[in-house]
Amino acid sequence: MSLEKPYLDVPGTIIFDAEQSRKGYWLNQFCMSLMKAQNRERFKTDERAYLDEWPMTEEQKQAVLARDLNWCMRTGGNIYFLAKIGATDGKSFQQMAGSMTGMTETEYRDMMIQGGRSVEGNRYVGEDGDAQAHRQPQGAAGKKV
Amino acid sequence: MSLEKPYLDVPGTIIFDAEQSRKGYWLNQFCMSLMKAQNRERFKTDERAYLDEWPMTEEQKQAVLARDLNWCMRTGGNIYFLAKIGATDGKSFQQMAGSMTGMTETEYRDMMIQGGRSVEGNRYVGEDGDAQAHRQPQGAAGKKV
Amino acid sequence: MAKITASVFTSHVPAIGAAMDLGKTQEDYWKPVFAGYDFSKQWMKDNKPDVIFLVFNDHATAFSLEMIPTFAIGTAAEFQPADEGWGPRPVPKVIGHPDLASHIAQSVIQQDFDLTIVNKMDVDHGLTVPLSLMCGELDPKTDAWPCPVIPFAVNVVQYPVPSGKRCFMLGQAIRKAVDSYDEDLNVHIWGTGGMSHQLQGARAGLINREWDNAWLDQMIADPVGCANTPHIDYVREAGSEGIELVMWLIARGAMSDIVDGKVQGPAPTVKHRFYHVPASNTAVGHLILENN
Amino acid sequence: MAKITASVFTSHVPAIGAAMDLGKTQEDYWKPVFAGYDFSKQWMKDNKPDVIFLVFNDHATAFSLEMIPTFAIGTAAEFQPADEGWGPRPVPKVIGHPDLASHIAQSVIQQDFDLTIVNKMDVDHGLTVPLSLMCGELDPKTDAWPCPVIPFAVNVVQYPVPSGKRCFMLGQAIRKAVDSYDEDLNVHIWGTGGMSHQLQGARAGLINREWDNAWLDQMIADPVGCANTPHIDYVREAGSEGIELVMWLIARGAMSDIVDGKVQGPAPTVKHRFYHVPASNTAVGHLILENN
Ligand SMILES: [Fe+3]
Ligand SMILES: [Fe+3]
Repeated sequence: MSLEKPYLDVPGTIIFDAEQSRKGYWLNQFCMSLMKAQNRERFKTDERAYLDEWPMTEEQKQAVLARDLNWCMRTGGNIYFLAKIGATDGKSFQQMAGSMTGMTETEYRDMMIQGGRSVEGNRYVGEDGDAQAHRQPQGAAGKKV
Repeated sequence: MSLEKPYLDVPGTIIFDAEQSRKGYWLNQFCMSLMKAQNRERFKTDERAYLDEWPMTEEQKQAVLARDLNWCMRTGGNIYFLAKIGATDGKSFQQMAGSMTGMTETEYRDMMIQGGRSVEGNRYVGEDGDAQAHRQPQGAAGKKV
Repeated sequence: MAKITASVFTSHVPAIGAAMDLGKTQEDYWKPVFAGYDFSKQWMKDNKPDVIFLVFNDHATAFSLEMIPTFAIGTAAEFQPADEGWGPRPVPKVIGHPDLASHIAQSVIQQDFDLTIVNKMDVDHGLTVPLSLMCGELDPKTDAWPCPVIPFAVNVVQYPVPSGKRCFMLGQAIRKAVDSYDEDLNVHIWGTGGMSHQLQGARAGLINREWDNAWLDQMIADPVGCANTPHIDYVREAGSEGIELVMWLIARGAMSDIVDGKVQGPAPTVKHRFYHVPASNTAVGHLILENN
Repeated sequence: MAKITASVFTSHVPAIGAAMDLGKTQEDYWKPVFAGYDFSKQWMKDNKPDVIFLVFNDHATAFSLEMIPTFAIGTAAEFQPADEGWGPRPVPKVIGHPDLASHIAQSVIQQDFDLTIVNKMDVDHGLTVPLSLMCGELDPKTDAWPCPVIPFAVNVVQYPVPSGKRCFMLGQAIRKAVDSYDEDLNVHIWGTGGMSHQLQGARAGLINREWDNAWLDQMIADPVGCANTPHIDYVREAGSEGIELVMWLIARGAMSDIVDGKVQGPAPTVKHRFYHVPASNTAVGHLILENN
């Protein structure tokens, strides 16, 4: 792979480039299918059976079943596609975004009301901001450890 | 309409621009549907009924039923789309192109073997080439008059 | 002759649409967001355009991974609000302007922008939320948007997305195209998306108030410099989805002070400016500029 | 490093494909057409590329009027021969090169060409006929094309189509992109379509032997001048479908003698040149150029 990728040093961030797009092709196309009400119904009735209609990897299917959006993204998912899963579950974008941080819904919502996550320490991998790998998961989930 | 159209003074020629495209939208989309074998079958079984499934104008439908490609083009058809009708009828591009001149198949084929239609007199509307309006139809069809 | 008289810039957060559709606009959380658009709704009435050229991005709605156009112009007669998974928003359908849209497409392609022409496209929150914010709640059946809309979709989902500079140049080409249309039309151009937000990963929820406002200052006063902001700056400073801001540069580039890629005419008047955090995951920015 | 070493130019008349598929190549009508490619088939074996970047136009096959991309690059792993109404051509499926294609897409978009990225596309005679002409008859099941192919589709169906100059500039951007790919690959770039032909109306069957050959002369020796040929000249002199020739300028612009839009390097060697009238409605032109 010889795409230039100047964006690999941003913590907690996967840029959806051609490589990710190729990896996640069928996962994302499956998500697109959930834009039809009847497909949402079929998916909800038997998630596994519906997923098995798509040439996704087993890992992608597991990530969807687990509703683990970070895992979905590592396997090539893009948030705008994955949002169709959240919509099917009746979740908002805020709930979906928050779910990727390990924070509870309330914690994440409160963070946003207080002005959102600070960019300080979160610009480059290796700084000490709250989005850095060594500080995951965040919020109550992190404190429990 | 305020598209610039420097191509209106070419005889016997309709340039497929945005205006034609809009006019011919459903005619051309109907043609696209003939790229599926099962649609070709359905069309052949009952042409009128199949055409009536499309929001085409009555004139467009008549032009298709008549297999009058010049008429189809005047109503917004484009030759690459219309070719799907010819394909459904088992016609070649040469038969389709020839049919628009009024020449018989043999006349048109012979013209091509002899080097094709000359550009002389056929560059601008108002010259005296064989593609000019006052010299239609061509070949035997024209001589019969 | 048609003329671009003003540009409107606004975030297009889906939750804003949901708040309007679910009657939550008077809740404490949402009140300050909508208050920022009170001026704008009146301004829209006082300055009703004949056509809105609306720059937005499709969020994996009309365009799947099968086909990803960098720039797509909608030339259809109408566009339906899309079902993004929650069901279609209860808003009026969008009436297009096929004639002006085709004219712009022709002119802009001849100015070496390699557009994709789209005749079938459902429009998602990227397009309908700005309309709702500027026009208020409308009944999907009995009301209509105030004027025809030409949807112009920019790829900001799959990298590489077009550069800010390319977007800025495109704006100038669009103005040239509008200027050469022979019907008298008052055209507004809207840039939507942004401001800082990130919808993914451990960094979700990033907001950068200082950067956003500095960027706004620069976009108004030094648009050429602003257009040179590299992609990576948006990602690093404004979050992975902050890249949507490149779309604002199309509308900015279409203003009359920009000639041959430089600021050469009188600066536009800032009629309104608004900034608020948060709406859902996002910082809301909003601006109205009028040509002088 | 990858390198473009040669360019191939050829008409892509559908009847040529039909003649091959129906075993008519030895008929008197077709013999002289295929004889013009005898050299080329041997040359392909002696100079087997690792990848072919194949510029063609879709003829209302993969792209309907719903979406019309000016430039579309195929980044998929494979592409099926399309059913254009006569059933799919009995030729092998086309294997893509997703990695190089994505690299070129990224590089070329960053050079301000507004590509559409396509991951699902059946390929019509515009792409398969040139392959058949250069590689000979192949069994659709047991044979394969000699190497991966990156399909690059240009809109020449609905006006406005991109200018010759834009196509020529794009060729240069593609070469730059290929040059920056870090795997050692021998890449050929093919320009297809043309030469003079008109498939419509009272003027159907137009052929302009003199103009075609003068255009070929100029494309070889004075490509910059050739690229400036206005659209209307193609229509008037070479028939309404002669406009397909702008695609040859993409391949020509990708040759190494062109630097910064001008001829600055050593001219390519003309390895083969062929011209014949008719194939069905069309004048057949064919050229092989090797970089020096
Ligand atoms: Fe957005
Ligand atoms: Fe062709």
